[in-house]
Amino acid sequence: MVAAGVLLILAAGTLAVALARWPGPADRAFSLVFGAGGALTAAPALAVLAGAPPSELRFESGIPGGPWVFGVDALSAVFLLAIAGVGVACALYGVAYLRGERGARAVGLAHLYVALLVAALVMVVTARAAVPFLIAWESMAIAAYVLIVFHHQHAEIRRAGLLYLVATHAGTLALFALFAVWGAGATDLTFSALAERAPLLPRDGGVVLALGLVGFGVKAGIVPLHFWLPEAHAAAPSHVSALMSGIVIKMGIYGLLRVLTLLGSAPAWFGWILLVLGAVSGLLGVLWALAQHDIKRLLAFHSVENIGIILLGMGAGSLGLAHGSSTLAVLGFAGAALHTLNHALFKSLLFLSAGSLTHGTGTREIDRLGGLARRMPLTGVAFLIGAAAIVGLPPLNGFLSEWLVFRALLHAGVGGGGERIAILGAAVLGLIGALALACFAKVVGIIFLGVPRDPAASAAHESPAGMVRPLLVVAGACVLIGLLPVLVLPPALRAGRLVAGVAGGVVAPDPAAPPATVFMLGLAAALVAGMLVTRRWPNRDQIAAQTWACGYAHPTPRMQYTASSFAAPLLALYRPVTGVRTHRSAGAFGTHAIDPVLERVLRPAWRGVRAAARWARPIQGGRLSLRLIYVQAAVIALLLYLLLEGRTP
Amino acid sequence: MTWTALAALGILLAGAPALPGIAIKTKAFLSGRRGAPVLQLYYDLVKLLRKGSIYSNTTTWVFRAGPVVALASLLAAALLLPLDGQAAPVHFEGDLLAFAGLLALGRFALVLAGLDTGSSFEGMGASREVTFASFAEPGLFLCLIALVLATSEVTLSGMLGGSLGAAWSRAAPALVLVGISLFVLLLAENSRVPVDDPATHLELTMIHEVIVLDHSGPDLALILFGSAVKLALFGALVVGVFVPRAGLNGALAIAVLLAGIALVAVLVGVVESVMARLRLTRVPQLLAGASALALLAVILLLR
Amino acid sequence: MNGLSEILLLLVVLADFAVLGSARLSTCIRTLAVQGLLLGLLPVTLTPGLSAHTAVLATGTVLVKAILLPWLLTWAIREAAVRREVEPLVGFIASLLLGSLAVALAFAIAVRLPLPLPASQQELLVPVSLATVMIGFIVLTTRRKALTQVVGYLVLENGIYLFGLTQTESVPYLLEIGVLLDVFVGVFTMGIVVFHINREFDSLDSARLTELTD
Amino acid sequence: MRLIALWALPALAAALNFAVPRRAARAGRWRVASLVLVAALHLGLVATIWVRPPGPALDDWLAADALGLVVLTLTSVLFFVTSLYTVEFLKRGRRGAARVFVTGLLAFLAAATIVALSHHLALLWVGIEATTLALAPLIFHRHDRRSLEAVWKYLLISSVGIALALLGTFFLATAQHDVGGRPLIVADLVARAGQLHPAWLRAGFLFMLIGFGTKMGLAPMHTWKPDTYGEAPSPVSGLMAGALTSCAFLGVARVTEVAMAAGLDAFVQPVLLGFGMLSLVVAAVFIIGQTDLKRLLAYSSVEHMGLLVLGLGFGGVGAYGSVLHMLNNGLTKGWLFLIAGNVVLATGTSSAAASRGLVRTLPVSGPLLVVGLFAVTGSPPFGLFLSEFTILRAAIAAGHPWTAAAMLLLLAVIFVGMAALILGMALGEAAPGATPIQESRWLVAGPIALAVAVLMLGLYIPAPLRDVLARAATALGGSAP
Repeated sequence: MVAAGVLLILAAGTLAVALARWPGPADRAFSLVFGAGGALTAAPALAVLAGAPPSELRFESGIPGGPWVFGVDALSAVFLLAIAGVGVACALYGVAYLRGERGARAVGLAHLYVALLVAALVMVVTARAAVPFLIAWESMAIAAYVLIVFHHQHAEIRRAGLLYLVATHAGTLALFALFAVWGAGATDLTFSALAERAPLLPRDGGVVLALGLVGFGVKAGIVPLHFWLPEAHAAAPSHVSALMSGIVIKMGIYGLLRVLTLLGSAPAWFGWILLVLGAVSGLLGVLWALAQHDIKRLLAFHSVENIGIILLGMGAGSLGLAHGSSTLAVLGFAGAALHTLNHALFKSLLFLSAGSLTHGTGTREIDRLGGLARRMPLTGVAFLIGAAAIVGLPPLNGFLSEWLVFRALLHAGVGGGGERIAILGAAVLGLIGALALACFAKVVGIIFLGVPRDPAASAAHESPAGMVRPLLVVAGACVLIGLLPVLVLPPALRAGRLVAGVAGGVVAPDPAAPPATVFMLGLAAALVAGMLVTRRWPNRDQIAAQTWACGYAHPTPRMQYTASSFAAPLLALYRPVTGVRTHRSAGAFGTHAIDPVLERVLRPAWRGVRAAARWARPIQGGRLSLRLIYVQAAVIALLLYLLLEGRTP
Repeated sequence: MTWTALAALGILLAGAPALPGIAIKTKAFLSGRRGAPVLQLYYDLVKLLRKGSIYSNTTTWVFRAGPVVALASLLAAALLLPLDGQAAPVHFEGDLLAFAGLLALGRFALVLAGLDTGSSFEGMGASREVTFASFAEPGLFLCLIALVLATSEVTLSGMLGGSLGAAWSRAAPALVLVGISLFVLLLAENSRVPVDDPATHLELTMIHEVIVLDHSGPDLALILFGSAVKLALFGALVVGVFVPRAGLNGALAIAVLLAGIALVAVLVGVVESVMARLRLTRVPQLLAGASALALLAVILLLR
Repeated sequence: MNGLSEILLLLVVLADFAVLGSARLSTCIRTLAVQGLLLGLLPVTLTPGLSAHTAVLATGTVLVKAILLPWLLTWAIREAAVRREVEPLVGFIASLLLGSLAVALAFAIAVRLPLPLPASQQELLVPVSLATVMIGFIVLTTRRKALTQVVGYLVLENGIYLFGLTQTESVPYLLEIGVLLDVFVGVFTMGIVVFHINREFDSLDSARLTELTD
Repeated sequence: MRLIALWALPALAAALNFAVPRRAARAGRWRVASLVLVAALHLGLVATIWVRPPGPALDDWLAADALGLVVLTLTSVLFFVTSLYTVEFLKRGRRGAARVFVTGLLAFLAAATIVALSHHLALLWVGIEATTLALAPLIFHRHDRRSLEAVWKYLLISSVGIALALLGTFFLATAQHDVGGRPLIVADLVARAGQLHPAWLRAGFLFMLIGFGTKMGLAPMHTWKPDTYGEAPSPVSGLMAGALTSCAFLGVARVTEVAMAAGLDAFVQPVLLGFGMLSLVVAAVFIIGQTDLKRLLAYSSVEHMGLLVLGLGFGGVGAYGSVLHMLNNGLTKGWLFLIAGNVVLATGTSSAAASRGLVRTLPVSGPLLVVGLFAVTGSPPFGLFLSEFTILRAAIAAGHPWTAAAMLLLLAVIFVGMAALILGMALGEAAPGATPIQESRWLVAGPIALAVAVLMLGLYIPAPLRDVLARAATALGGSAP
């Protein structure tokens, strides 16, 4: 079933290239087949989440590492849903988004690579053996790279692509090491075999977990391994950024969850590390986001923030594993899984809307926009929903998953053991939420409200239906998930139980789900009702006038608050941790952000390596006699070795 | 849910608009003036509801939705508080987050409504509002966490209800700290002195007031009522912490609550008359201080 | 065990030093020819009875190492009109010292590596061959002219070949012919290249060949 | 019989080509035709060996064992591909160069075949020396100063190295003295390994390692490699990097086989690991900030040679990894050097600074270059990933975690260097007015075929190859994963 879906998706990509000569049919065929493939992929995932037994598919391949196994269990299912849903949305959006570039660039190829990327993603979450997993993993990375450098005529995009490529390849090498350590001396590298070897691992799996933290951490963009993320997301076409931020980076989370599932246990220190990293990523992510002026870079940093929230959940879960508290473990992992899914939805929603408004205005500079809610109403609504969701406001899906994570942390607190300190994570969650609110108040307010700050914005037009429709669908999904905890929680908990290694297929219903559902529905009803009531308020006469500027006669657009000035007070207060430079001029105030990790650590380090290499260059001087001396040196060295070893045969 | 809970809620909402009046009255009394009547806000509300409203032509539906969402979210939040000292009309595990989330929702709505006008004053106010909120939020969460640790309960109803009494006998100092920092948060969240001055008329110094500068008529009425309710809710929170009322029967519990809230309002008035308003740059320090108190409480409880 | 081959081996070492010490290319080449001749004689003296194998080997060796190669090198000198000086990077005295150092090292190693042969065989053979190899290396690395480097390579080759003589009965001579052939072709190509080098750079100074570098 | 035909055929063809004078009328076309024909026949013969393995010939001097068969097949495939490439390549080249070129190639094929088949170590040496000499004139193809310098360095350094290998061979013969068994026949050496004279065996191993290591291009004897690969015509560089290095590795493998059989693991492995890591380091140092595509590939070849000996050094599944890696690396290097050749044909130089946006201007070669980057850096799903991964597993299993860590670190650094250079050439906006070139089929067919093969080896290894690899691994004292 899933296999068929993957094949259809690949077929869609091939069609897009094959029919390149006839754009119309090509687009229709691509959308149709791709959609069908997505549906086929999602169906079994839903079945498994509804309680169907996990399926498995295995066949022998002649290559080292044992048989290839693929399968769908609750954990894969959650990610499969995200991949299928967001993947289809982004692919269809991409059709409309790239239509304008036909002729200039190989649009068909772009669609093909989107298909490849999604197929690889499906393989990643269904693979049940090391080798196919690694193959799928790197295929995903490479496909993503090709898409990121789609506009490779721009130097900065090439740089961003290279940075991403290097980062992800380094991560892959760490994964090589992970599986090499885990499968050391074994012939069979299937996950089931690895799970059996788990007890034999050194430092009860510590090495493997550390390697996983590096390898998967790079992909997930955990601070300080996030450095590639904003660059790449800003460089890619918007529907690709949506895929990257929505799903691709989640594969890092999936990997860690899968490793924990296979290990079946985790040392306490790992849980604490996850919590600390989660807190750091969450806070720095949102603070750095506040400092951005490029809407896509800003959203990218929010991905770092949300990865932090997910890590908080995983940290709580791991602590549950370490201290043998299954409630804690289930809640934590379930929260992580659900937030992954939710973030996939609302973050892709935000990126797609950002793409739509870039498409409509031709700029990504927040400070040049404004008043788009009037000119691009649908995009505005979609973006607003996404913003409310990512901030974690009820009654949207973001709240639901943060609520699970929150509950996990509270449980850690009421638990008797050493894990109680974890409850402080809840406060961090609160702070992150407040900062995110500040950030998105800025984004929504400056971009969509007020009046245009720039001709580009005043000339804006709503995007074609092909782009808007996917937006509204995803937005609808965000609302529905938020409103119906009673439907959403059981599957999430099922995934959580799988990772937590809690035996027994039957999931105990979550007592909190029904009242929460009632409450959310009630709240939604109240909001809607309130609006309707105030619309037709008795005997109210409404006067349209100019904004009250406290006596000032003619307020001009330039008098409006800008993103820079909006975020300035916060950034000033958090200056020590945010790498922000402020520059004032007579008539303008601006800030620009630099990434401390990249600018202050990595680039200098790399410069050092290059300097060292340049210093060693003369070794390869042109002199022949010099080179012969090397040979002679080798001979003499070996002779000495011979004499020394020779003594003791 | 119990009827007493609903009754308590009803009474609270009805009485909320009196609280600002009480505060102002206290202030006037302490400065030896007669001051406006306690029920002034009721009159204002009625008057505003009758008026029409002016909308800036830069605004969109977001501007109109603001007040409604703000009020609705506050009412919903009110449903989560165990006003009768027993249990809230709605309660579920981790509903503390829902409480905080609803407050945030209201704030988000108002801030966006303010930004919708495109006025630099509203922009300024919005910026300050979210900035200070980001300092108040950890304080609130730490207070709730402290309560969770003190009572080992994970619902508002639980931790402000039955097991609070036992907690007082076990961890009084921590709870006192929590109460104090909640009171500071109350001042901040409701834009009272020393954080903000509701009586000021200089837009540049305003925080909350300046956001709603462009609202008029029924919209303004909703906002004013909303802020009164917010004050009442925080009052109920403070009282809930200081006075465990699980033992008392419904009517008495409610009476105690109302008295307590009134007392809080008086305290607010006192503070306003003895303190001056802080410089804006000092506000974060105050809020951080409140958070620090709560953190101290948490540490006491974790130890 | 016969004194004759003893003497021949000593002469080989002397030839090495002569190459190290001689200031003129032509002298080097002549010494090389002599060394080749000695190598040709050694199999005869080493193996008791004169077998067809040794005969062929001896003739082949003399033909290639004592006649063909020296002739080739002199041809190169004449064609390329090379200046006759050796132009070492390291002074003659120094290189002689290095050479004696090499000999010492060679003997040291040879002590550790006793030949698993009947005592009738030479115990001088191993040290001499190793010494020749090392001295070949020294010439290779301390001389500037491309042609002298070829000479050095040949000395090194001779050393190895000398060691090969211990294996006369184990390694079938067909192979030794192959070896000789390879060496010859190798040096032949080198000669051609040397010729080209001189035409291109109008000098044999291989130290000028430093264009290709990182 | 086939074993003899395999090398006699190209040898005769070479002689014939050399006999026909340079200026003979329309000779060029016939030469190329003969080249392709011989290559095809050779490939066919090799195929028959897979189907029905022949017995040893010439009293066990020649035999097609697992290890040799892999090298032979690799050589034959690469040679066939290269011969196809040569068809177009010579048309573009200097007039009248065909005689030397074709003769050299055929002679190389003969010699390489002898190396792959010979089970007599001295014969193996002769073969390798012959390959060295056969290719020398081809490096001089361009007849300019740079190529001259390259060929001089190549000749001298590899001749010295190979001479040391001869010395090592003699040592080995000495070690075999009064042990009995036919001298220097691999089978007998292995059979009686236990009784070999240990000191001489050790010495023999070390010197053969140095000698054949020089031909492989292990640091610090690698110095001829960048110059030679950089200056030689690309197809020749491809043959050297793919086939010649593999032949040299076969030499190392043979003597390692003997040493392992004699139970010298503890003595052998540190040396192999040392050379391996040193090669990785040197490769990394010179790949960072490299400015020339072909020199980059040369250093990448140094890197992979290092991985080969590392695999041998780790033992266990490492041996399997090495043999597989030799195969993958050979195919990939052939692929990349032919692409580099196309770049040079199109832009006139292999310097990175000179070309931008190749993916647009060379619609086939450009993308193949980028894909090749991922293949050669061992990214899944290409064959080199599997072999490198296997070697890594061997490192961990053999208890060398820190060596493994260093290896991975260096691989990462190397990846950065290679990606920076190759992507810099492939992406970006091509020079103004540059239009996509219609590439000749002859020039792209080979690389495409090799790419497909490398990809296939990463996903699926056919059963016969699988078991040949397993046998080769066991011969080298290792095991199949």
